[in-house]
Amino acid sequence: MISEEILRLHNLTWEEYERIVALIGREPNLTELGIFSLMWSEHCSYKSSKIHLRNLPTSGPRVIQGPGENAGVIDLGDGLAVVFKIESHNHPSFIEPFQGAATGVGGILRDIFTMGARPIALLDSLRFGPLSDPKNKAIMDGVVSGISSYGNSMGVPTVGGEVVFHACYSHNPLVNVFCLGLAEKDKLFYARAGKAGNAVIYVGAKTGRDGIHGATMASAEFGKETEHKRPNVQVGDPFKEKLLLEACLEVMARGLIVGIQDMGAAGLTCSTTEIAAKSGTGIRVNLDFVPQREEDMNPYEIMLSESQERMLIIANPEHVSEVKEVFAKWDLDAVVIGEITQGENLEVYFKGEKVVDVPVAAVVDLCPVYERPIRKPANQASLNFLDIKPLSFSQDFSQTLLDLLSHPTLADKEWVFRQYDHMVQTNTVLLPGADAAVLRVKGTKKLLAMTLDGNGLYCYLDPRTGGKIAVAEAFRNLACVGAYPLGITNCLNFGNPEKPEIMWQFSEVVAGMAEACEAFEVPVTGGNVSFYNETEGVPIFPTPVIGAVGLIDDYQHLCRPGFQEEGDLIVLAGENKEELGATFYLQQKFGIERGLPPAIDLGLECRLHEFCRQAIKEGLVRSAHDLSEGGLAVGLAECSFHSPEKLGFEVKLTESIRPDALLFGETQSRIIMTAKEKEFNKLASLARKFSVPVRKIGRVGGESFSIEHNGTKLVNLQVKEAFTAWKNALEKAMAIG
Amino acid sequence: MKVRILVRLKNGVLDPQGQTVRHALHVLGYTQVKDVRQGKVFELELEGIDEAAASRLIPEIADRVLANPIIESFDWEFLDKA
Amino acid sequence: MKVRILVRLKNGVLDPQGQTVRHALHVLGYTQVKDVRQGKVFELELEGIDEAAASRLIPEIADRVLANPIIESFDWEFLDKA
Amino acid sequence: MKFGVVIFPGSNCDYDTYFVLKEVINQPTVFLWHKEHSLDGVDCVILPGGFSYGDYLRSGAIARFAPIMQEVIEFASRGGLVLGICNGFQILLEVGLLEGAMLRNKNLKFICQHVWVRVENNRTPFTCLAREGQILKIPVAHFDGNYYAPEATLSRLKANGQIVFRYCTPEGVVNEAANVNGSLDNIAGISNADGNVLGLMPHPERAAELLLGSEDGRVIFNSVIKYWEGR
Ligand SMILES: Nc1ncnc2c1ncn2[C@@H]1O[C@H](COP(=O)(O)OP(=O)(O)O)[C@@H](O)[C@H]1O
Ligand SMILES: [Mg+2]
Repeated sequence: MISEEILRLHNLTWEEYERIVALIGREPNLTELGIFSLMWSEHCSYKSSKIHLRNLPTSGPRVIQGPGENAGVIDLGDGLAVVFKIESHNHPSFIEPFQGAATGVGGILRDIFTMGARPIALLDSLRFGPLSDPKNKAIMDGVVSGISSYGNSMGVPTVGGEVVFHACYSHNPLVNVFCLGLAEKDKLFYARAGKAGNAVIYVGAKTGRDGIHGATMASAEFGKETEHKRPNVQVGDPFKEKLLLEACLEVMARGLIVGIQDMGAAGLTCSTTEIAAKSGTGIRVNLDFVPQREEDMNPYEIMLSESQERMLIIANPEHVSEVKEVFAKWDLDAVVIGEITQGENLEVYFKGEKVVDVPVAAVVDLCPVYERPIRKPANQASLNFLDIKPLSFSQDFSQTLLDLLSHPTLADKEWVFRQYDHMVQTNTVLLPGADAAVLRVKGTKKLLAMTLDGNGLYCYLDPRTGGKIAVAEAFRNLACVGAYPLGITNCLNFGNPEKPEIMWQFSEVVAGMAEACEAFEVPVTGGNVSFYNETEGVPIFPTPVIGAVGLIDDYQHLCRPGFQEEGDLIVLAGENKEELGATFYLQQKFGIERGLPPAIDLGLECRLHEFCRQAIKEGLVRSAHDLSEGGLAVGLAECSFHSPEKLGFEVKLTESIRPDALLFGETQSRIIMTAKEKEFNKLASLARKFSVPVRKIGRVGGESFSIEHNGTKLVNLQVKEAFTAWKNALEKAMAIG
Repeated sequence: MKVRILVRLKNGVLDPQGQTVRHALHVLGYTQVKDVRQGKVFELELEGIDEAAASRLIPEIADRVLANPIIESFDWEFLDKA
Repeated sequence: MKVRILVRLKNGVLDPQGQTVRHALHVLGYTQVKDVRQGKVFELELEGIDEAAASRLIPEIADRVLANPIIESFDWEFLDKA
Repeated sequence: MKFGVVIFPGSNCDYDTYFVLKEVINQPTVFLWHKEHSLDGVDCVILPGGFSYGDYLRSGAIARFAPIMQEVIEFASRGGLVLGICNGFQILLEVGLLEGAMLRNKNLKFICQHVWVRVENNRTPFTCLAREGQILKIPVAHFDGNYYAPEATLSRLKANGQIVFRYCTPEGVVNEAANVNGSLDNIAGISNADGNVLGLMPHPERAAELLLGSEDGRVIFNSVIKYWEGR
């Protein structure tokens, strides 16, 4: 009865089907097949990525929960823990930008509060095609308003993120949302069933035919037909989720529940089977009790629905009435739909009939794991070949700098974050725009720092180095505000894993990330993999996005990126080298996306961060800002834009390298600091202790940017002009007409 | 010439607005209200165009700009053809 | 029984949404659209109530809940009286 | 004096406001639940910011019907102090304790940023510690803050000194450039005729600690305390 066609529609291979038959000892019915297809989809099972992800370091003294639960958990001290995770909602955001992004926010929030944590911060990493195309503009507009609508309504501030533009994301935007929550260390909750006889309680929104096949959709490559054949799109209800959040935290605080699991991409299927599998129990549910929004829903639809704003709670039967009272207080449904059993199966009843009876372990844990073939792309060597000698470097550098600063990727992102409530909960100490978002932890002296970082072009040209740099850059951002990293989460956005070239990129990126994490001794506590980011066979750049969380023990040791005072010394920590491959400058000025990304020395990078934090702690530096895309010239300009009084600078350089490489090269391991003249000697001797090169390169002040190279003036630009260009670029690009 | 375009969520698509209004009406005692769907209305004033052309134009505008065809459908009518 | 209620900004109250839609339409070349006003539509399903009672109920609901009389006015009609 | 912060479903600045009153200003403060009929003996009721009922119908349109609002109306009519912040302001407008209405921001986007407002009347219980013309740096975060009132209402508000805050530049100039959301006459906050009910769009509770960038919002809470103590 199960045909090839049905298998194809469920994205299952014949081999996978045979495995299902072997595991359950018979042919599955359609509902059972649907259940397997969801749980064995790439999205839920990580079947292609698992063997690579195992290489990431996941343990450390502060780790309370590594990968494997809804979110990772790190010990913060003072009896507190931070719970954080990142998720992608790329495909849904392409199909319906507003709802796709909004429900992405809803999903990651549920992952956090399912663990017993109150979400205190959201960050979003966004990638779109060029805004010259109205379609991309509409996608961006929808995505940003969707995030704004959901996050603002929930009262969770969106405090940071990144927005990057490149043609490869034109029909495949990347929408990765990160959330961090705060919990009491001894009051964390997990997907646990407890003992047989415990009640299975459905809470939250009613079930409709939303996104049936959504999880399967997220794992299928995009083709032209997606433009027309749109699957059932889910609509988010942030108001309901806000009630759900409060009600869930209340039943947890009152100790009324045993376990809890959100109904995310795979709805009832995922929540029921995972809770049982993690506790080694069985579970029985009766679909007749599931609150339904639409008429005549069949078991297949009810089990596979992706309706949002729902949770599954396990409670001792004695507590059921109290749980119901709490939910009623918040005007929400809470319905007992089944119980935990002594067996090992998921049993589903519908209108008196048993419609599903499969071992939960088969569904959750016995999905095949693939070691997919890996091949380095044939053109990789030619991609990496770059001769910069023929490229002219006689140009108007002031104009080039102005052009870079007004490119949407480097321009001010205020158009985006002004739409996000970034101050609600009154914890935001460093507002969006800085190297990392910084939040205070009420009742302690601590500050938390968070950042999202990724660079697709680096990973495209050298995935291993790109993976290392993504981690290093995230930590550099933390170091610049004075924070040391606690852990990372990551979102790996790649093309079709069935292509050996994509799997090569994937394995290299993960290896690079692993190497960097080991060098810094920082654990990976979770993440998410998004494959099949291709349109008509053309993949996006391999784009890992790192979500790094850091800590500043005392709020007095916070540092800001902007210049503070006229006359302060500008100090460069690190060295300028002639590295132009993979730079934003080459891409923008010459249309070149070749060569190798800058080299990275992880040892130096670690020492640089240690030095930077120590210098901040000792009060030797007044501002710090890391150098990344756009290099030294762009970095200096940003220090000026972030200074309260928009102070200019005068910088003199003496390196014997090409002037354009000096200004716009993206050599790693560099931080721009400012210091009082009288502190420089102390700063320099501290740097020596860490074997980090430091050097005075100029002074803060004046109303212009001035950069001189061995007596030649390279840049001479009015701060006002540069600031206006940088400030208005995105707004202009997004204006209608 | 005036036209009115009604844009509504497609059947089956969750309507949090309508549901919230319905809940509020029930709490206020208006329990006769079984269901509420909320949508948008646009009233357009057209000029320099005849009825036939308008009949082609309006669906195009509605589909491209006023409605989100993925989750919404629309209806339209002339209010006056002057 | 089904009723439809249209809620619109009063004349004289600035309608930024309508203005933005109009601008967007002009940019797309739909210059025949001289003016746009945007409002809300509510479709209510009623039960256990007769026509006369509904005719009293609906204006009450619209005035009390659905529209803000300072800035909005409303119209309503039966869609079917079954 | 005792403050009460009302929690509506969808309120999300309830705890922030409570925190500032209780932990920063050190005043006895309680939460009030929207389904209750008691104000628990508080001396000042605060309707906090957020998205009551998702703001799905109109901002504040459904919260105005909450049982507790009957008590708030009664309390206000007896001269009780009522402060509505952001969504709280919108609720006060919807329920008729304040005059006018809110339209969508002129740019049709949610706006979150620091703004400057000028104290136009310091003879209210909420501004008695401020100088007239004092400039306060306080953040806004709203979608519907574009204040509107019919002409007759506006003239009355002006004549009675009910316009308490106006959006201005950092230097204190009230002009179109400073008018973030398109409000009529740059209005950021108004009071009722008796001055015991105030609504404002900016969030003073977000500007009560230097660590967060401004302490200017405290003058509003401190004024209330001063007024109440000198009653
Ligand atoms: N790139 C990654 N690195 C480390 N762990 C990962 C990565 N991707 C996914 N994981 C982990 O695998 C587990 C399953 O992920 P996922 O299916 O996204 O969770 P959920 O069911 O909550 O959506 C999670 O604990 C997640 O943290
Ligand atoms: Mg989850």
